[in-house]
Amino acid sequence: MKMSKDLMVKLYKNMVRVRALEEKIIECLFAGKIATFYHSGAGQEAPGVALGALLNDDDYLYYQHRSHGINKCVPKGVDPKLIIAEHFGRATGGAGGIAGFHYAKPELGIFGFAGLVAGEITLATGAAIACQMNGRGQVTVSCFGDGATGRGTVHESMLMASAWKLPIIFFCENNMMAQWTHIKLTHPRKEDLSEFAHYYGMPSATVDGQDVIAVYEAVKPAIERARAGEGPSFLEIKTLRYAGHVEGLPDYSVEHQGGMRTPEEVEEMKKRDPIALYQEVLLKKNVATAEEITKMNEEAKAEMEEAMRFAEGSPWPARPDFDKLLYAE
Amino acid sequence: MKMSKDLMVKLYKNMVRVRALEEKIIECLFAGKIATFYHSGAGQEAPGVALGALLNDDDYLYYQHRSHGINKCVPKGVDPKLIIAEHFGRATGGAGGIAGFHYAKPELGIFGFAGLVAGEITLATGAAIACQMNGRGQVTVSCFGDGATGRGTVHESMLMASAWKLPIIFFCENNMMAQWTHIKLTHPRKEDLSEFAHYYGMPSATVDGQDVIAVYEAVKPAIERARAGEGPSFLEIKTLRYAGHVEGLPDYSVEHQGGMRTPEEVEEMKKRDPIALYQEVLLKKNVATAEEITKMNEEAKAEMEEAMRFAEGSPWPARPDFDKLLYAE
Amino acid sequence: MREILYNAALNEAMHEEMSRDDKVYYIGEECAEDTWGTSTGLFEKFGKARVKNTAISEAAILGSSVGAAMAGYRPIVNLMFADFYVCGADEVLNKAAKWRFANGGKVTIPLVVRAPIGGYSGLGPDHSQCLESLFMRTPGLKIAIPATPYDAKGLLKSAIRDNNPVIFLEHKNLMGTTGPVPEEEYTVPFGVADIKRAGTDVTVFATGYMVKLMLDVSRHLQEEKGISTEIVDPRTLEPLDMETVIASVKKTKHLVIVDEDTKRCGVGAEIAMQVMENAFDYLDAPVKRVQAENYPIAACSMEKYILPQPQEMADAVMEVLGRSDRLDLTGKVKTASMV
Amino acid sequence: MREILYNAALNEAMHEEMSRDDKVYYIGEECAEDTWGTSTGLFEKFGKARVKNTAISEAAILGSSVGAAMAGYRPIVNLMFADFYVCGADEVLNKAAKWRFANGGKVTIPLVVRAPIGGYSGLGPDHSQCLESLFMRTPGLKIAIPATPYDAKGLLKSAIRDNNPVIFLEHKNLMGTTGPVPEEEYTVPFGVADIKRAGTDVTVFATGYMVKLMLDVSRHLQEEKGISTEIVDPRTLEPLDMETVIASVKKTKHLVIVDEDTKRCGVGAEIAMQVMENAFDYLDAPVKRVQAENYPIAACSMEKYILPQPQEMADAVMEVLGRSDRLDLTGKVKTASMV
Ligand SMILES: Cc1ncc(C[n+]2csc(CCOP(=O)(O)OP(=O)(O)O)c2C)c(N)n1
Ligand SMILES: Cc1ncc(C[n+]2csc(CCOP(=O)(O)OP(=O)(O)O)c2C)c(N)n1
Ligand SMILES: [Mg+2]
Ligand SMILES: [Mg+2]
Repeated sequence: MKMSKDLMVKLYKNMVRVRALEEKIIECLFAGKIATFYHSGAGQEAPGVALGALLNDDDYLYYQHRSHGINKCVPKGVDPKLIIAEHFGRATGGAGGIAGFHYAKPELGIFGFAGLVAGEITLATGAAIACQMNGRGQVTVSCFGDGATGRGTVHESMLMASAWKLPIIFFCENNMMAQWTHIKLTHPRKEDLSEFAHYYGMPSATVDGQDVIAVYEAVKPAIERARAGEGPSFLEIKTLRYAGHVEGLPDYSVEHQGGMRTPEEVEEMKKRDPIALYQEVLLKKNVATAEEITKMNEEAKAEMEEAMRFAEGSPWPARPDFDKLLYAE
Repeated sequence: MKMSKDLMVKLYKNMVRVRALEEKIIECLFAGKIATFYHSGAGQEAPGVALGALLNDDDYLYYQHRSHGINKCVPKGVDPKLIIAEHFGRATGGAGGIAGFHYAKPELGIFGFAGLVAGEITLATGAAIACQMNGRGQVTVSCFGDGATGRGTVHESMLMASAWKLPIIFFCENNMMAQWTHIKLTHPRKEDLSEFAHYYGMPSATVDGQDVIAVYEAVKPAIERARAGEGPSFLEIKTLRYAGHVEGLPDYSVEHQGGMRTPEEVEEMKKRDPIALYQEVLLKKNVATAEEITKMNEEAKAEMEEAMRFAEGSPWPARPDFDKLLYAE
Repeated sequence: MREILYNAALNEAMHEEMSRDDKVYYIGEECAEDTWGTSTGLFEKFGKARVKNTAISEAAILGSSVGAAMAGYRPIVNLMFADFYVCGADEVLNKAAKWRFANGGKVTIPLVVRAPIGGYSGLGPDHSQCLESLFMRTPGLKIAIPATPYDAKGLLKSAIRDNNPVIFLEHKNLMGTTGPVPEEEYTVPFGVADIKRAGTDVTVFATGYMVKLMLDVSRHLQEEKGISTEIVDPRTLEPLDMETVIASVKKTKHLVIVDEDTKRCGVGAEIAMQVMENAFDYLDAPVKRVQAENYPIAACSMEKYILPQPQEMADAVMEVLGRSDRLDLTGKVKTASMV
Repeated sequence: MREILYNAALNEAMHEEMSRDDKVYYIGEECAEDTWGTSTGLFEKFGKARVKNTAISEAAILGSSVGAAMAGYRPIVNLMFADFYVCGADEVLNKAAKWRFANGGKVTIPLVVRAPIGGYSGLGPDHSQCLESLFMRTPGLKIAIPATPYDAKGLLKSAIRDNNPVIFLEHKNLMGTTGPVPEEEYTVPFGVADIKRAGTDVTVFATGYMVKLMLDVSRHLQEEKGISTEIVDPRTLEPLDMETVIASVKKTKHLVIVDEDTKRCGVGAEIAMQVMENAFDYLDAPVKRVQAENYPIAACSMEKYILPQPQEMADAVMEVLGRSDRLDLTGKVKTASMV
C-alpha cells in the first residue's frame, strides 16, 4: 500500500502524542492529582492510531478501558485537554468532571466507555444499525480486548451484525492478558482469536499490532467493505501490554499462575515497541530525520504539559443540576 | 455399530411412549384440563430417546421447553405420571403442582427447565463441574434448540467447558425454527450450526435427528469421551418440528416472512417421521413384527391413558408452606 | 367515543408514531407477530428495515437499541415478556438508565422498552412478573403503566416522543379489555396521575391491572358498605405525581396501595414512605399495602396465594378504616385466571 | 481479644470452611488474587481445582455455580465488584433465587456470592453500588452485610454452611478496618440483629459501612448534644430481625434508617413500612431515611452529593427528635474518600 508522507508523519505524531498523554496522566496519578485510576496502554499505541487515520468525524467509535481510550480518541480528533481535565475531575472535562476516567464527544461519534467489560459492544452494534439506516456510508468500530471476548455480549453482537450485514468492525486488541489472567488459561484457542469470527461468516484477520502500517493496511479494507454495505469484519490485533492491569496495584500476572507472564517476557516485549519500530521505518524510508523525530517527540510532550496545565487551572465543577444530567428535556 | 435387539426395542418403545404422552397432554390441554400451555415436540422424538439410552441415573440432564422435555426425561426414567400430573397442577406432579409445565427429579439428575431460553446451559455447565470434581465418570448433557444459540450464555458456557475440559455434551436440536422465525433470518451460517463448536476447539458433528440409530451412534462417542475426561463435545441434531411454536396459537411461521416455512414444507417433513422410519428399520432387520409394533404402540397409549387417570385422580395441592419451598433448612 | 381494545390502542400508537417519525423503528423477537396482538400491520407497512425481527438475544436487542438511540434513532423494543429484561439487565439498568448521567449529560437516549407484565394466567415465575419496583429503584428510567386503552395509546405516544429511556409496562390481562379512545390525535403526558374514581373515605393508589380490579372492588364497597374510595392511578411511576396522591390522602386521611409487584422494597413501601414524609399528620391509620407476597410467582392453582386478590383489597380498605365488619367478595370480583 | 482486618477475617473464614468441607470451592475472575486482599493463600493451599480463576463471563460463573450447587457442591463466587452481578442477572435473580421454589422445593442451592459493595472511592456508577434493595426485592436470596471484622468472619462461615443462595455484601471501605476477632471457631447466625450501640432517644437502623460512620456520628451526638442513639445493625437483611428493630423503636419512639443503597424503593422505605405496620402508634415522628439520592453514583468530586454524608445522618437524628438546633460535623467525621 502506498501512503503519503503526510499520513506517515501523522501516524507517528499521534503515537507519540498518545504515549505522552498517558505518561502525563500517570505522572499526575502518582502525584496525587488524579483521584481515580488508570489502565496503562503503553505498548498498545499503534492499533488506535491506525484506526484514527481511517475514520471520519461522523463514524462511530467505541473505545474500552485500556489506556482509557486515548490511543483511539486522540487520533480520532478528541482534544487531549478534554481527556486530562476529566481525569482531574474538572468542569472542563469530557464528561464535565462527573466521570473521572471516561468522556464523550458525540460530535466525533464518541460516547464514552462502560465500567463493565464488553458492555459497549452491543451499543456499538446499535450505532452500526444507525449507520446502516442513515445510508451515508458511515461505519462503526467496536474496540475491545481479548478478555472481553469471554462475555456473551460479544457473541450476541457479532451474530446480529452478521445477520443484518451491519457496517461494523469488531476490533479486538489481543494483549494476551485479561487483568492478571493469561488467555491460555481461559481460551481454548491459543493462537488465533480471529477464528472466533468464522462461525459468523465474517472476514477476519490477525494483525501485528506493533506495526502501525500493518494495522492500517488491515483496517482499511474492512472499513471499505463496511462503507460499501458488505457487512462486518473482525480484526484481531496482536499487541503487548507492558504494564500491569491497573497503575498502583502489583502486576500479579507476573507473579502468579506458574509464570504465565514473567518479568523477562515483559522486558522482551519492549523490544517490539511500536514507536521505536516505526521510527526505524520513518528513517529508513526517509520520511523523517532523527531531528524531526526528536522534534515531534518534544512537541507531543509540550502539548500534554500544556493540557495538564489547562486541567489544573480548570475549575472544579459546581454541584450540577443532577436532574438535567439524568433526564433530557 | 452393533446394537442388541433389546436396546433396539427399547428405543422404539420410548419413541412411541414419548409421542403418546405428548398426544395425551395436548388432548387434555384442548379439553381444558390443563391450565398452562404446551410446546409440541412431535417429529423430535428420536434425539432424546437416543440420549436416554446412553445416560446413567447419576448423569445430569438439562432439558428445554420443547415437548417440555418428555422426549428426554421419559427415556431417562422419569415416570410419565409425574409429568402429566404436574401439567394438571396436582400435588403428585414432579414439582408438586407449583410449576405446571416443568418438573424435577434430582435422583435422576434432572432439575427442571428455565422459563428463559438458554437459561439452563450455564447450570448444566455447573453440573459438569460437579461431575468433574466427583471424578466418577459422570457426564452432563445440556439440551437446547437452534434458537437458544442466539444467547450469550451458550458462548460463555462453551468457553468454560472447553477451558476446563468439562464432561459435558452440548446437544443442540436444530429444528430450524425459533418460535416463528426461521434460522436463515438470524443466523449467518445456513447449513451447519455445528461449526459453532469450532472456535471452542471441541469436536462436533451434525446428525440426522430423524434417525434414532444415527443419533445414538453420534452421542455414544461424545459421552465416552466425556466420561474419559477428554472434555466436551457439541452435537447438532437436525430435526423437524411439525407443530407451531405453542399449541393454541397460529403457526405464524407458515404465514409470514416470505414463506420461510410453508404448509407444504410441513407436510413434506412428516414423511421423515422418526417413528415411521424406525418401524421400517425394525421390520427390515427382523427386530419386531408388525404385530409387535402395533402392540407396543397400544401399550404406550394405554400407559399414558393410565397416567392421565392418575393425574386426574390426584388431589389439588393444598396451600403449601411457601417458606419451606423458598428456603431449605 | 368509539371503544377499542387495549392492544389495538397500542397498535394505533405504533402506527401513528412510526408514520410520523421515520427515526422510530421497532425491534425484538417476533415483534412482527407479537403474541399479544399489538403489532398488526406494522411489518407489512414499514418493512423489515423498521420492524426488525431478531435472534434470541436480549442483550444485543436492548444494547443495540441504546446505541442506536444515542446515534439519533428512536428504537422501540418489544420484550415479549417483561421478565426477559433480565437477559439484558446490564443494557437496561446500566446502559439505558445511566449512560447519559455518567457522561455528564452529553448524550440522549430516546428509547422505549415495551414490556408485557403481569400474572393471573398461571404462567409461573418467569412469565408473570411486574417489576415496577425494580425499574423504580433504578434512577434514569421513566416508567409508564397504563390501565386503560386510552392511557395505553396516549402514554405510548408520549413514550416514543420522550428523549429518555422509557420502560413501558403493558399488562397482558388488559390486552383484551376495551375502553373509549378518541379518533383524533392525543397524548397522555407523563407525571400526571388520573383519578380513576373519585371518593372521600379512603385513597387507593393503584397501578395497571390493579386499577381494573380495584374499580370492581370499589363498586361493591360503595354499594354494600357505603364506603367511598378514591382511586388514584399514577399512570407513570417516574415521573411520579405525588402531589395528587398527597392531596387525596389529605382529604381522605387513609391510604391503601394496591400494586401487583412483589411487596418487599416495592411500590407500596415507597409511596407509603413518601406519604409519611409529607403528610404524616394527616394519616388516621397506618398505610396498608396489597401486593404480591414475598415469593416468586407460583404457577397454576398456587398463583392465587401469591398475587393480590380482590378480597384482600376489600379487607385492606375495611381495615384501614378501622371497620371490623367484612365485605365478602366471594364470586363477585373475578381476576382473569386460567385455573 | 486479638484485632484483625476485615479482609483478613474474610480470608480466615474462607480458609477454615474450605478446609472443613471439600465440597466448598471458590470461583471467579481473579479470585486467586482478589483485589481486596481476601484470597491470600487460597490458591497455594487448595490448588486450581478448588480456586477456579475464570474468563470474563459472569453469566457462566454465576450460572455454573447454581448448577454445581444443585449437584451437591457449595461454590463461593467472588464477583470482584457487586455491580458485576448485572452481567449474570438472570443467573442470580431467577436461577439462584427461584429455582428451588419453582421446582416445588425439590432442589437445594447452597451458594455464596461474595459481592464487594460501596462507594466513597470516587469510582463512579458501575463500581460503587450497594444493591441491598435489589436483592431484598428478590425473594429466595439470603443477604448478609457485615459491618465489622467479627461479623465478616462469622457471617461468612454461616453463609458457606447455609443451604441457600446467600448474597454476601462486603464493603470495600471496610476491608482495611480492624476489630476484635476470636482465635476460636465461631459463627454469627443469620437473622439476629446486633445492637452496635445501646441508647434511649432514637433508634438508628444502619447497615454495612453506614454502621461505622453512624458510630462516629453518635459519639458526637452524645457528647455535643446529649442525644443517646441506639444503633441496630441487622447484619442480615434476609432473614431480617425486625423484632429487635421494633423493640428498639417501641423504646425510643423515633427511627432513622441509614443505608448506602439508593433511596427509592429501598431498605429505608421497607423498614419504615414494616415499622408503620407493626408499631405505628409508638412513633412520635415520621421515620427518616438517609440513603443515596435517586441518581447513579457519580464519580470523583460529585459522589459526595449522592452518597449519604455524616452531616445528613446527624441532621436526620436532630430532625426526627424535633430539635431545631444543629450539630455541625464539619471536619469531625470523615468518610473514606479519594477526593
Ligand atoms: C463485567 C466485568 N467483569 C470484570 C471486570 C473487571 N475487569 C476490568 S478490565 C478486566 C480485564 C479486561 O481484559 P481485556 O478485555 O483483555 O482488556 P485489557 O485490559 O487486556 O486491555 C477485568 C476483568 C469489569 N470491569 N467488568
Ligand atoms: C430469554 C427468552 N427469550 C425469549 C423467549 C420466548 N421463547 C420461548 S421458546 C422460543 C424459541 C426457542 O427456539 P429454539 O431454541 O430453537 O427451540 P425450539 O422451540 O425450536 O425447540 C422463544 C423465542 C424466552 N422464553 N426466553
Ligand atoms: Mg487483554
Ligand atoms: Mg428451534
